Amino acid sequence: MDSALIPEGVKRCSFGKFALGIIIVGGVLLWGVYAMLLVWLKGLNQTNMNDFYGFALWIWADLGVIALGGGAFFTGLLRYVIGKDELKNIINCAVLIGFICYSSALLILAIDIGQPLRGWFIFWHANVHSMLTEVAFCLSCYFAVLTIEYIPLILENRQLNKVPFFHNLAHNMHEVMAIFAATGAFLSFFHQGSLGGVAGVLYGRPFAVREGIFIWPWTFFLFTWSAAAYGPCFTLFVTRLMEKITGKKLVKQNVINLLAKISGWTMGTYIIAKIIDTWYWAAATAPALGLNLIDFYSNNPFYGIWILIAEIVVCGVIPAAILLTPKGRSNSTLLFTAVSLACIGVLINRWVMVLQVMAVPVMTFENWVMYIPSWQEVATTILPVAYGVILVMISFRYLPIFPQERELNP
Amino acid sequence: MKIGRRSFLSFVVGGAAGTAITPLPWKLTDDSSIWSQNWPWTPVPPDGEYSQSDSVCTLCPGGCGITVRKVDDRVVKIEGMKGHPINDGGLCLMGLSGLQLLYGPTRVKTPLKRVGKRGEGKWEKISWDEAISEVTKKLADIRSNGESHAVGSIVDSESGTVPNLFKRFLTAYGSPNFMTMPSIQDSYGMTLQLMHGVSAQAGFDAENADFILSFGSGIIDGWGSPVRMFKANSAWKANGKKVVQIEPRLSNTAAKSDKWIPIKPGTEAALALGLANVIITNSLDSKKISQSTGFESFKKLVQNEYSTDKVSKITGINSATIVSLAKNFARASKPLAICGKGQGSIPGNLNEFMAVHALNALVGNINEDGGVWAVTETDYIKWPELEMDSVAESGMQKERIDGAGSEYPHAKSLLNRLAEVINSGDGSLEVIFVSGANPLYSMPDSKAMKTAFDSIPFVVSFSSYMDETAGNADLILPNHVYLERYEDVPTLAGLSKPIVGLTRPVVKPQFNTKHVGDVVMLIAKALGGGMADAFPWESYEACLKETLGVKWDVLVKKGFEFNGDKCILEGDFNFYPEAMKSLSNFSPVSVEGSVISYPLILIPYDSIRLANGYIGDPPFAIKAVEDTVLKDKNSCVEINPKTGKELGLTEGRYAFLHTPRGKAKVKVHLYEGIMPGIVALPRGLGHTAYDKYLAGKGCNFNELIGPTEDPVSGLDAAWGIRARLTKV
Amino acid sequence: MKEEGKHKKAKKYGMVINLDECTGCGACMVACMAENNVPFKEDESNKLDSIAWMRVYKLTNGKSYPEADICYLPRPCMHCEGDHGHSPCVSVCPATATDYSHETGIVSQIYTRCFGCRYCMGACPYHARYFNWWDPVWPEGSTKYLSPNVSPRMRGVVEKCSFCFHRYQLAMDKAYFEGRTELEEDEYQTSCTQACPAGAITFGDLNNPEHKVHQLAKPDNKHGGRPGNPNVFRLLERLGTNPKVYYMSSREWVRRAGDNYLDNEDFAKNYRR
Amino acid sequence: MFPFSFEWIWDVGHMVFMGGLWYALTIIGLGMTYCILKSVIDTMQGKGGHHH
Repeated sequence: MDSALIPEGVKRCSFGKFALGIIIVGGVLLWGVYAMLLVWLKGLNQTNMNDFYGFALWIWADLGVIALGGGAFFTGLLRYVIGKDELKNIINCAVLIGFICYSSALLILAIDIGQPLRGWFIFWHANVHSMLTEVAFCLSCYFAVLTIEYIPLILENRQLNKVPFFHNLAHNMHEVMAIFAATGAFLSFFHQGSLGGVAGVLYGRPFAVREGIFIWPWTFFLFTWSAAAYGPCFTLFVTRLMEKITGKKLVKQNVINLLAKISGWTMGTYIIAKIIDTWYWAAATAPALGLNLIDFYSNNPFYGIWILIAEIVVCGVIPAAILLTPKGRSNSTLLFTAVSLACIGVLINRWVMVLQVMAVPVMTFENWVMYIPSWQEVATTILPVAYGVILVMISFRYLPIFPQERELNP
Repeated sequence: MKIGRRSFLSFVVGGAAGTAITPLPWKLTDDSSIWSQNWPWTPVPPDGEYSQSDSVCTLCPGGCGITVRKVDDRVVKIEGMKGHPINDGGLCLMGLSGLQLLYGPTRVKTPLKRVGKRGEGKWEKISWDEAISEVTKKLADIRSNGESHAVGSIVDSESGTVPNLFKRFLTAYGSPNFMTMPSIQDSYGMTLQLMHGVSAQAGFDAENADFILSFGSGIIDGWGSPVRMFKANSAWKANGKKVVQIEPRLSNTAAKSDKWIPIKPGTEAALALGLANVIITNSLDSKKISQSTGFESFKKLVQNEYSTDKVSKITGINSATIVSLAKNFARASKPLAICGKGQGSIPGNLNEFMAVHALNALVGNINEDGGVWAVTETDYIKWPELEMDSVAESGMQKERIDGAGSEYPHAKSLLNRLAEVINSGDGSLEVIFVSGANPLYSMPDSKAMKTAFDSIPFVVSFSSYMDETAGNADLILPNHVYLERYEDVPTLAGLSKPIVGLTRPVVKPQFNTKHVGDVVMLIAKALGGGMADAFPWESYEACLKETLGVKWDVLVKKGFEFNGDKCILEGDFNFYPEAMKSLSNFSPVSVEGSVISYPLILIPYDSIRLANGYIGDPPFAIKAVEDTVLKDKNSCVEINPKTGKELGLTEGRYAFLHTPRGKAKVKVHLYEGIMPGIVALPRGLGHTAYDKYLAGKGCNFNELIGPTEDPVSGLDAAWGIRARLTKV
Repeated sequence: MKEEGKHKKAKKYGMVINLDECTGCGACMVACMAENNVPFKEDESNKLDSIAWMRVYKLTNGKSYPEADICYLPRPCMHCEGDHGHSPCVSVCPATATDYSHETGIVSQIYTRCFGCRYCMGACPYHARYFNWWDPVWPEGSTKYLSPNVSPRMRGVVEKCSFCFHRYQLAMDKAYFEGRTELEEDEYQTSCTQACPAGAITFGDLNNPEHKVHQLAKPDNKHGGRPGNPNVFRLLERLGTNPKVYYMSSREWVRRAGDNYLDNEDFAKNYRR
Repeated sequence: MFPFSFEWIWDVGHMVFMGGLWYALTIIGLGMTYCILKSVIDTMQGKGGHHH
């Protein structure tokens, strides 16, 4: 029925099956949209957030998807600026994921603020000293770049490409893509970093505060570096997942190996830096403020110190070790385990650096408070996932996301 | 024209792009933010002309001066009056939230007549004329049947023109049943009556004392005139004066004192006498008092029956502490002992009051700086002699329903006995007037009080608010609130110098309400005859002006009259009046319930953040209540962690609190500041009336306890009740 | 007159709260709510979303009966100056909706500019900032007592103690009208200070040696206003937020509760520095 | 964001931050303008027909 739109030479499931999938995921999406509208119309009282737990589930999801979407900027940087040419076979996928992640992130930000209609004040009345201003600017600009990177992909749809102007536009945009990618990498560097800076500059919060250089706390660099390390893992994770779902090999193993190797190295260096940072913070920064490391984790009714171990060892050191060994990379089960652990690891990191910052008590006479998200929060957090799945489904069906697909599946 | 897919797409894309470069989207974005800054459902208080005026707060007996800030005809803030002798600018949180009572949703806006069942909340709005004729008809019928003594009234206190109008009304009508809400004033008054033979209230020169020994009085929890006590407490801190607090729970007062001595509750009198023993034995007593009547008998009593070891056993306080406390107290240059637990809403054990007063006398601080003085009852009410007709004469011959003056000869009013008398069929009333009081909430065993009220055929409430008593009335004749009316406010609450304030209309009446004084006079006039003659004034305001005489001008100008002289506590002091004889064999006031079924003891505690009298907490005040006192819809009980461990109750757990009088669901708060084996519950919660900000929150302590008659005074002496806590 | 204003000496309004005198009565909380049109909900027992610009905390010494002790600690906004000239909250607000006035030392909050990102709340270790989770609703008739001096906040914005800044403005207006550029100490006092029945709160210009706050706290302005009085402390002094609210207590455990200390730290030594 | 909003100050912070921002925006803007213009020209020159 829609065969005219499907890229030449590839096989896709029947339209009925596709439509059914869209309807199912679309149902979840609508549920999320309903919750989102509730939040917009009735306010943030629809959530279970409070003055002691003011950053919660979806803002974690926000930072999470930005970190996971980091694959786009880093792969783009490697492909267009550094010149790792093989990566052209996976860059489209990275861009698509990046586009989904960043559009979701912006949407979540628009839901998370108490006065969405005034959200643009962050640009208009910008306070240049605030890390959040930096985040907002770089995030929106980088989203523009991602859109620019995604547009040619859309224009390469079989039917659209027939329009001469679209064809030319796609072509011309490809020509100057390196400039956009470089700008994107620059912007992404800053917003990933400033997201880390958001926590690191809070000198009233000993759990978050870090020393640093100039105006940037160490978390600034750790966030950028972790996005670079873990983002590609998510690209690999999604690619792998799509391969499993479609039952097709979509990207050649050497491309996967290359990205996994690069990711392994960045992750390895990152986790060393993270360990040093944690150690210095625990041994010097916190004690100077009268606190021991364990003070931040005791009193928590749920997970205590285990969250730190899970983040650094289980989901940091282990995946890095797997990705750094050729054997680990080439064993598909091990590789999948590694990229999955890595994704969980970066999500834990973002959880810790956003939610706990506010929840860990600072005054001696206060306690940790527990927080359980409301269904509206859960639905609104699932909303971008559903949206992402739909966009991936449509893009995969109608756009040439994987250039090697035809060759690998003759 | 055929619109193809492509042209449609071009139209949409082009249209969007075209719109984007027009100012429209930007204008809309800007407009929407401006709209969000001016949401019509977020109020914008109108500006206007600013003014202020002085008045007096009547929300508690404290008598603080207030200054209200106004914008046009709206009062926007109540503040403490600077330079006022009681509070000098400071004000408690109830006083500060007064506007929520004035403008709040709990006001009764017009006379209401019950149409549904009692307490069902179905009312008919009626006019004042109808309301007054309704009451008049009833009263005329009863009077003509010779049942005039079956009409009673409950008012907040016995001083001031309004209570006296009620009293005069009942007297002229022919009923002795003028009842007042109980408090420690009753016990202090009786103590002075018995030990000095004078009719006065005790006044304390607290500010000048240098060693304050408090037998559980909530000095900073609302005892006496609260703000005045707060100020005295601060002065003690600043000048290094000592405060010793004796009570089983680390109250705010105990925490702020220099020494907190936990005591087995109910044994305070024994401690006072034990201290007296140490003082006398060590010859630390003031020699000027040893000539007083009864001193030798008193000496014998304390030496024989209140030896340190024995008192230590009774009170649970170790001997060394007792001895050093006695010595420090006696050696202080201006020692002062006070009693009356918490805020003083329960009159308490008369022996304890007398023992504490004897302790004061022993250290020679009566009529001395920093000591005990008298505050005489209001002396400006000099109304023409009442001419009683025969009905009134015969009605006034009848015994009071509560037994005051007969069974208990020293008592003036024993509201605590009313419920039992009525419920046991020993007496009955036809009509009850309730003004400035909420007995259905604030009397111990409030359920029994409700049962008693249920059997009174005609209940008339003068309340300004829809409180529990008003909600169960047949007729509500709403009074103006204090910010809308004139009224004299004589303040007796433990002040060493008498002061009269004037509350005045700072704002015109907001609703169709009438001054209770006017209503009483209108009813009397409608009854005619001698009743009408007893009230020769045109209106309440005229009555007040005439009553106050020259004071009126001073009061109108300054807001209060205060001459700054203390009153001598006259009369010969008697150390050992007849009434004290029962102390020769000490037995603490018993608590209701058996040890086996109720292994714990429940005591109430008072918090300044919780009103437990006539008014309920306004929204601001209830908002200020901690979450360890009220959480969600539940009161929290305080128990020692040890007790918690024994019962398997942890912090925040729900539990059932059982007493012989009732049961309530509570939340457990483990508190190291409470004696093991004791459960403490805050007073002032568990309202069923008022607005949604107060109703249905927590449990009412008064539903869990019953009154215990003091054998001498007949007043309520219950300080606690046996209890049991079980897991939910 | 504006010209004259320029030569005024910078003020640093601050507070000293005497915890020995504070009775925990809550009058400051209510005085603040009444002055500043603070809204209230049906249930305010959940203190996690209960707006109280001034909140009274109850501290315990952690000991068992009968050695237990409690102390109340009223907590307004600390109006931090910050070590590096940045209040923790002011520097993070992305929309410049909160500002530090170098003229008065007061941290302001512009409700109509705040868009509710709550970053400032995360930055404030004192929990002095509150979010309007709900639309403020006053019961029928109750809007009559709202003060025109302070605009009620709409849902979705952050609010906090302003040291009753409108009172400063009114006092300054009056002073200008009378041809003065300086205020007397008693001309500008916060609502809580005025109401405190115990007289435990003192408010004034920390830079002015004539003012009682200066005499009580003895702030060392070379070291971020660190108190010179050994019985005076500030909350979380070690973070370097340089609050302008000082606390006074004769009890060591209370002073120690004001900040975090390692178990093996010599409190007395560390505290005096 | 613009020098005419009242919180704007001509300090290092604003120059660096806003300088970076406007620089990035300029590159993106110019890049896209170039692409679109070039594509329009290309299209008018008949490039990119259905059978290239």
